[in-house]
Amino acid sequence: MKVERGRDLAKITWGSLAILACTAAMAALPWLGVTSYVRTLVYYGAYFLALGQAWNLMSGLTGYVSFAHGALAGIGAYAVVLALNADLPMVISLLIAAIAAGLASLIIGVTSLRLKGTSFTFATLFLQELVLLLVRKLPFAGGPGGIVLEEIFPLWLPHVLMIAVAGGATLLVLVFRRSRTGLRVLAMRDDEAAASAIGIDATRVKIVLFCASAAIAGLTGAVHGVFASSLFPNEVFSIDLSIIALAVPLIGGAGTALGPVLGAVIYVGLREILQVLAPNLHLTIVGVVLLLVILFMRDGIAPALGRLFRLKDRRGQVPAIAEVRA
Amino acid sequence: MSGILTVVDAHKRFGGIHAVRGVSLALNSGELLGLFGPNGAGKTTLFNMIAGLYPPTSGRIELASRDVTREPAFRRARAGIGRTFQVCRPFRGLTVAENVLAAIPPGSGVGDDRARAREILDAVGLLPKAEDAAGSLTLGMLKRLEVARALALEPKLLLLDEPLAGLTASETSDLLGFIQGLKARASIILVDHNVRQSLGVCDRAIVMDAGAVIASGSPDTIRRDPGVRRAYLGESAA
Amino acid sequence: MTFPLFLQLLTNGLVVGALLAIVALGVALIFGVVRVVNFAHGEFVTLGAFATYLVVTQLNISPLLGIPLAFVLGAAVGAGIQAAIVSRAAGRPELDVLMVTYALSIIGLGIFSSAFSGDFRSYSEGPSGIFTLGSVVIGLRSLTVLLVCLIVGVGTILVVQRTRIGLALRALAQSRDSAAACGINVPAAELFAFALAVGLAAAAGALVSLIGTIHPRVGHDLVLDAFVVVVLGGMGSIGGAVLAAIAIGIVNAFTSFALDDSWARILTYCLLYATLLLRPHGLLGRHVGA
Amino acid sequence: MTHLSRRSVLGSAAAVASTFAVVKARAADPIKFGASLSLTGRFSDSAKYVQEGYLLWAEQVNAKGGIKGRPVEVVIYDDESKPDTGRVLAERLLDRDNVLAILGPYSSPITDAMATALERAQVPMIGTIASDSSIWARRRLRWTFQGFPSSDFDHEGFLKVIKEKGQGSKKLAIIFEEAPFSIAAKDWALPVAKEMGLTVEAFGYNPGAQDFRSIIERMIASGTEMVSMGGYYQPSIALTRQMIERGFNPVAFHFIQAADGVTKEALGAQVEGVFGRSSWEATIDTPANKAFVAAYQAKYGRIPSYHSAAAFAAGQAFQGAIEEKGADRAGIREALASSKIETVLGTFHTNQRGQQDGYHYASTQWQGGTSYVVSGPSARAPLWPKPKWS
Repeated sequence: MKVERGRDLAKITWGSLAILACTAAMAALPWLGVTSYVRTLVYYGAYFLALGQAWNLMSGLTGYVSFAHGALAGIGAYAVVLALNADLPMVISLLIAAIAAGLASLIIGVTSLRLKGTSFTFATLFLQELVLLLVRKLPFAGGPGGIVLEEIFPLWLPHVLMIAVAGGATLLVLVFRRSRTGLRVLAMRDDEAAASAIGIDATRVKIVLFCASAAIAGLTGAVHGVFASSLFPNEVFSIDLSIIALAVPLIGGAGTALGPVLGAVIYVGLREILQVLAPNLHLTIVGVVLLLVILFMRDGIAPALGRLFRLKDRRGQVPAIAEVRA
Repeated sequence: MSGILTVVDAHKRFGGIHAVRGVSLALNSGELLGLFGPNGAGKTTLFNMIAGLYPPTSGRIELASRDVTREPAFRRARAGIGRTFQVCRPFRGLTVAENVLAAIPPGSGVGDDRARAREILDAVGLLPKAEDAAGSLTLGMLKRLEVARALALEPKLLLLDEPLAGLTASETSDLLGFIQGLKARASIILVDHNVRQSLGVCDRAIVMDAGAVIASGSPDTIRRDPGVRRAYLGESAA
Repeated sequence: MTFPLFLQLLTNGLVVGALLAIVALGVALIFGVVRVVNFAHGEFVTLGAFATYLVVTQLNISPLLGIPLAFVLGAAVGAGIQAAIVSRAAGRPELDVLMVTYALSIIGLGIFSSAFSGDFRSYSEGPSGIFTLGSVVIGLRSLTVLLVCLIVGVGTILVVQRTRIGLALRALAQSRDSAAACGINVPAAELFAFALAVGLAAAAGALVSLIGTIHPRVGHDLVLDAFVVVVLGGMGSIGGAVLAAIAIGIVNAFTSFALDDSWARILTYCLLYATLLLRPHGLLGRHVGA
Repeated sequence: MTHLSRRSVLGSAAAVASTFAVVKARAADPIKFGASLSLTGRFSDSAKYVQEGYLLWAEQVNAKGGIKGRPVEVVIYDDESKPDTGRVLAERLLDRDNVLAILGPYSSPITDAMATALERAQVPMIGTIASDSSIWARRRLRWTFQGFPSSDFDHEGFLKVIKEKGQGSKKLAIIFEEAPFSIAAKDWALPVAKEMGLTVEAFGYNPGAQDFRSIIERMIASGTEMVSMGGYYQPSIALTRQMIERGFNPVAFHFIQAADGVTKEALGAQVEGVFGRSSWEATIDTPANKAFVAAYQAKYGRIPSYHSAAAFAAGQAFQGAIEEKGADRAGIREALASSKIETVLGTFHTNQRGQQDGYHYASTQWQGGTSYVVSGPSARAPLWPKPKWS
């Protein structure tokens, strides 16, 4: 057992260092003379990764599928623009955005997290629509015309911020899923009844996780709000963003820390390639990739690759509880 | 010897857990076989393999000389394996009569099937409750309902998974009497974790522990078996 | 509000609610029997709408004939998809199964968008004119929709409530293991349920094409409302979904009249969250165990 | 009903043509323009017409020896109708393709998204189909110009017809979508209509709405005589059909998309007497317009839609700007901000915020199966009242 912990610790340490190094390198891009096209791609990669990790923290670890992460990011974007326009400093504004998204997540969490996963999924699915309707009706949120950030910030600011959020979220998932609570949450995903039996307050854990996950989504949306600087409700609260938030970790490997990184790279790459090769089929192909990964790789590309290269580790492992139940 | 069920060297692994380790058994027609063992002995796993909930990792299962090892549960049910569940799983939203009707092979006509369902309900003493929702029955009645459902299949083999669990003393003796009466209709395997309770009604018995058979034979042989005594002493000490 | 106006709004709401009910019935059937939230259900509605559009405009067939054609096409496609794709994910964690239908939805949306472009299409063939009953005015197209929904809806409910196949479906919805133990052919029953539900969706699509415009997102938009209704009706309860659909259709007609349709939708969603919080088994539902 | 097959064949032909234009890049230092169009997704259909207009313009310019002797090249990508993709494509067009200026995308949100990137990079863009002038109202855009008649004036033409022909009809209903352009148009029209002595009611609906029955009941309840619908095409058709089904016959009915040819397909004979508004008509009798229509018909085999005309006009506006101030970004910006440039849409001119004030809508009406211009000199007389639904 001790050895296990030791190896875990080493993994966490090296993983964290690698993430920090990557984050630093990516964040330094604006000063390294790469073209703004590459920078934009990296920015969007980080944006999707941050969203994906936010989703991963909740849905990847608990198995409760959220369709609300696009809307939560949208709430963050709106909050940051309103706060900055009210002349609040950047740090406070970002904090407000994270809190706003966290509070919104409580509505879903409290209403549906006591229930089965399907209820939660529905509750998240409708949040999108409800927030969109409300925002269009609220005068202070600009109504249907949306809102504009009065000050246009230099591009390096959202760039650095977004990469920091993406790196931080990845680090958080890496450390959390190997923590005591994290392991319990994973146990809960496989068998909630069993997890309750060993003394996990499943509902509370889920609500807290969802709140944290929403705060990260809100922060991500806020940074993107600074980047985009002009928000239309129909675009900010469109289901597309929620799809990306779940496609990125699912393709890469939901419930793992590094899977979404791979997922974000694949997603952005695929999109750019298809842009030129088969613009008409982009949506279809993303769907097909998602379907194939779910049907044939189960837990995503990263774990599948891991199994391919380290077959030894796989043997003698304790079986997944789902298998036992089957 | 007319064998109803033959299990040959059945194993079941769930990943690293070896739940059933090479169990073989044979059941003759009209026989009531007791299957005993402490919790976690592998009884239910063996049961589920026979019923077809999942296939064995290795080994063979034959029903009346027909290899059913790889057949899904519903096909085995049609071939004549009726079962009850340890934790009752009635169709709660359906009426008692509909519960039984669901298991009657679609036959001559809906009217005939309904009459047949009532006949079976009468046999288990649930006819007065026929139009009630199954969810409203007491535990003892639910157990009978599950038996009725299994009987509707006109089974060659009845698998009763801990039918006595949770019942009061009088319900227990009622049900045991009822089960004995069923021998005329089908061969039976009766699972119980408590040897003493139902050994008396069995023609033959098998005792399992940790996935393997530790004793088998007539009720008397089982009673005298030192291994069985040890297993049960161990259980009660724990 | 005058009484004629009341009746008119009631009728209007009924048309919208009836159409929604057919879609929701399919969603509830699949959810109840196959245990799958079919996110691709809307794409099957779109399929029916485009199929009808094509037979009407290319083959000069009446849209009324397009309704059974769409049903058959939908049932065939649904059976194929259930057998080839959805059944593969059976028994896997909820997240996986959810994502399978979700991916199917994205694929369907992509295919429709690239095959038909984002165009809004419609045709003027088929019944036209007005039917007046007392003070209530209803277009013949809407009346057709209402009647077809009534026939199809009652027919489906009769199949589920009165036939042996229906009994098998209801049994399966209550307990999978017990159903198998009762000799019910589980894969076949699931296939039947899925095919029937998708057939209904496609038929609903044909009806949508009759009274609305046809575009790649037409079903996608409708199915979100169907999900609302399924939750309100108690997830998986077919009767609950139908009642909730009709209720929502009518209530929305009145709230849209009194306020506007945005507020009507906001109120619907608030009702939805309140239901999840206070009556998670639906507005009318009792607790039905697994 | 050859609508479908015709459209899809042409769609693929256009896609091939655009690739070809990229490959064909000539050695002689071309002037490059970039465009991000919604070739897939919600706006794909109309965006293809825009693409056709851009390509035709480039072809025509090159056939006449280019702009100041330099050939023109248009690089087009697909933004899938998503603003985020538009942002990436803006960077791609500037960085990888080194375009001089941007020909606008199809929808307003994408125009707005790209405008942010272009403000930073200081690259001029013409919002080709951006009728929504709220993009320029909500913030100051220095590098993006509206290249389409402003949506603020959506109801203007119909109000003019009422003024001339109204014959005592007083009750007007304006229906608007809860979208900025539609709200702005309603806000413009309300005081004007009141000043005309009309009683006006405004009814909003949710974007994506299919069901207008409740609004119709409200109009009937309040005795509405004239209806002006300021939303998108699809809801307009839904509204019309439900009005027909309800037997609600206003004296006059206008919806802003009615002049589209597809309206007739959707409504059949019921289209008779419906008013619309038009940013451009193939029948406009100027030599430049005639040449454009002829060239388009020769290339694509049908009458161009206003999308193609606006796209062609955007190209012409850039051409005029470059001819006046040279092929540099600041010069182009200056010309677009102040000059008057003749295009097939009319006289391109923008106000201080970059909003179009040179182009105007004409009022149209369906008469005998054809949509005619019914405002301005040499126009046909409008049919009033509208014949009842048949």
